[in-house]
Amino acid sequence: MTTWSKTDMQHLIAKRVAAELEGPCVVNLGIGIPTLVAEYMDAEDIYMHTENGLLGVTDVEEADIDPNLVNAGKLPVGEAIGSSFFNSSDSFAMIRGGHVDVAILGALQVDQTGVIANWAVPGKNIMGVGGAMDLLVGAKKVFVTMSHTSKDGSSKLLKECTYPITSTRSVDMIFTELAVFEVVNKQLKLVELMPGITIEEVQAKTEADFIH
Amino acid sequence: MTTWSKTDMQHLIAKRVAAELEGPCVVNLGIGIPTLVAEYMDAEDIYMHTENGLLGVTDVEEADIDPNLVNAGKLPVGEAIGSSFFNSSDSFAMIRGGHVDVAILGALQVDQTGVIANWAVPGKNIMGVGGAMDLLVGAKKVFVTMSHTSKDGSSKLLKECTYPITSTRSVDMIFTELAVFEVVNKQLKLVELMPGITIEEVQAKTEADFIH
Amino acid sequence: MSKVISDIQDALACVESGHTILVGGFGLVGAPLSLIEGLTEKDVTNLTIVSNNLGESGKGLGILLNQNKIKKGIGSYFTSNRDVGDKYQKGEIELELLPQGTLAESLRAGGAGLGGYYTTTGVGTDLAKGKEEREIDGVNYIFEKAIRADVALIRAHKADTLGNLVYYKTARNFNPLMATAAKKVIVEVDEIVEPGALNPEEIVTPFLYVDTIIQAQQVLTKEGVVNK
Amino acid sequence: MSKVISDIQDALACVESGHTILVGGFGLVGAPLSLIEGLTEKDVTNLTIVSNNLGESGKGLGILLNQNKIKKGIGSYFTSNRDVGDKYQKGEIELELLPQGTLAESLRAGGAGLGGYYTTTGVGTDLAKGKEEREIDGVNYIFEKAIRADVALIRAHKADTLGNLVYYKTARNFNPLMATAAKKVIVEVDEIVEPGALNPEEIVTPFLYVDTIIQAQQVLTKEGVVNK
Repeated sequence: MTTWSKTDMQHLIAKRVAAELEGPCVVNLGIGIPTLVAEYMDAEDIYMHTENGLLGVTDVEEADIDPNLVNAGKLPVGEAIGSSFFNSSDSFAMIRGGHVDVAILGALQVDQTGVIANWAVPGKNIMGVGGAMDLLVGAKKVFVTMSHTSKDGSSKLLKECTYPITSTRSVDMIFTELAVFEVVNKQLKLVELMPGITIEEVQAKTEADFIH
Repeated sequence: MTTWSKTDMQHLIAKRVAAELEGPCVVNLGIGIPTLVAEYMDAEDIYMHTENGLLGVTDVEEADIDPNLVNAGKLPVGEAIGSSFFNSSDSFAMIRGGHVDVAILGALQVDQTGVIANWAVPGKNIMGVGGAMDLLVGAKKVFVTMSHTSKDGSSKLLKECTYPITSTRSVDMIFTELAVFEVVNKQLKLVELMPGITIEEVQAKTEADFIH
Repeated sequence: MSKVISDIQDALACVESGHTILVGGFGLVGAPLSLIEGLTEKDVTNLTIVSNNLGESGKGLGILLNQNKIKKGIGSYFTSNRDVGDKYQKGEIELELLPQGTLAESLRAGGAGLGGYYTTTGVGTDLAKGKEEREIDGVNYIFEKAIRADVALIRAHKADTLGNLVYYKTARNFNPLMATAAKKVIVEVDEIVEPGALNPEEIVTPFLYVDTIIQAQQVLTKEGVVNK
Repeated sequence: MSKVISDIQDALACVESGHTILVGGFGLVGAPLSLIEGLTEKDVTNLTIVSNNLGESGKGLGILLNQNKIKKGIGSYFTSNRDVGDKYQKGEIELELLPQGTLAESLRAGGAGLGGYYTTTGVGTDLAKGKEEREIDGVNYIFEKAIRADVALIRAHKADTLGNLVYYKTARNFNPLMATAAKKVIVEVDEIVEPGALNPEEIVTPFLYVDTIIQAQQVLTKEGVVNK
């Protein structure tokens, strides 16, 4: 059974998701693993959208950091050539109107129909949702990145989500450190094992039904 | 009984309406007599809005005419200092959201509660409405300018409109070549006779009930 | 990745009979004159045209009208073209008249993924007939549906080759809204520039809304429409 | 007619206890830091604050929160300030959580005079509880109401003395929307210029939305918030 450091695992997943992106496209990156995906994108015609008001996000050098130029995670970013700024309703009009090609999001749980929970935990106050629900209903494709299991080893791919769902819409693909799944007709389909992983290991760590 | 040329009458009304405007304010001018009002505005802080996308409309010299810079009547205009351009939904958001102080409109009929008809004639195809309904619901104040009677001499201030109404909202003031009315509690109140006009002449030419 | 196409018929290849097409402009100001001419030369029929006006008699969309290519018009001011009334009288065209603010807002709603919205405009008038009325916080509103279309034909002032757009004075009007509300967006522009030439703070239509760019071949001048 | 006021408390004179106040910014980026500080020094209570966040613990709106001046918060991401959860737990504050796109759209709807609109965002989730659901053309939507307020406190980059505004990079966010949705709009800016200095094509907030302008006294820098 393979073990990774948390960072290695996150980069492994991010790199695999990046390989799935084909330009020309517009991608919105969530907080966490999704943010790392930017490091592995090489196509010139993949543009990043951040919902706080910028299309055309790039890295920024330490020396060029501008405190008024940040992404949705409030981290400093730079502007790509051809970028544009806009207000929050115009930004979410892009998202909700179906004009963003791919949203890459983290998740707490995914059920076996591809529905995800990623904004609230039962028993805790429901304090923040941000743009998660908007991205789920609006992006043409939604890719989920997450560790396959919780800290206690339990599966995050479940028969049913026990946390509040973010949308009734099924995501399109799920990327973990063990495998890549597509959601086909509201069913999880294992389409790829990550390097060194066996189908048995995935089966052992997955509560959700899936086909392969 | 006084008679005017049509042009004189229009200018008389326009001049009187202009006197009613106090800066600072934003005014939207309809087609016809309202357009003439601009000629009589002298306050520096009266700004004109045209619903096709410009706040800060001025006259334009023949030599400076730009075919892509027009008002809602498709007539060439100029830009005031401090003007701004915007799209049609932002323009109507200003109007419908209550951000325009005064709309000055023409009317075909006004009823005795101050409700107007100015966009359609029964028996003819209903072909155009433009921004009339938007201005009526949205402007903080609506001033109506019109000749007091039709070509056949019949009153345009009626007990009830026979043409389709533009809005259920009562206008605030009505300016004709005979008199100025305010609408107070859904009732017409004659507040001023135009020069040389008698109350008897107004009464003779007005079907609507009014107080004075 | 340049979106610039030189041939107008190539740009219009996505337009099919039966399509709903958004056409920008307030009269001729800001209208995509070259694309409209291209449409008059294309063999399509049964179109629904969403535009503030249907051109003028024998001009712009008026030509398309006279070619009997328009099944239905959705707009706010058809009065500018007397032929529209004649055709309507003969039952040769369906018309849906909307207040200008409602036309604009419905296009914006379509582009923003909304189903519809409540407006006070039109309440109690003939244009509210058949529309749901609802009181919200003591105010009466009517329900208006979002408008979405197959294709948008718009005009802008400058485009970079990615498709970012800026507009010119009152030629902006419905164009930026229509850019958001159609599956395919074709824009004609006065000038095509390289990415980076437009200030990111000034771009009105970000490139993700634009599919195809052509250089305008017809321009509105003081003397009327002229070929460039 | 200049709208510029030099004293912050004079600018805030229109704010009263019980008011609903829109406060711009995404975290501290684009937040009206000087006006918020002014509000913490003003004797008002029972406020409803509409803002993406309620500041951070002990910073910005977080100070107002700790002063128990906030009766209710409406926003999308209160998680950025742990004190909000503590107060909520104790029943000391009401909260209304909205998806970020819904918060933005409701503000725009408020400014545009709409009653509300239908969105797909939130359908079938806990945030749709108690909201009307409706199918339109085969798609399920929920109804969201417009948001309007007594006062808006916003931040822009430059204002001319008439009140035309331009913004700076991602500090734009909710500010232009909030400028449209309140009876009184107070803006703090980095720079005040004469009318005519801003390009009419680039103005984001036309002056009719703005009541009062102050020169910002607090600025967000790499090193945090500093007094100017």
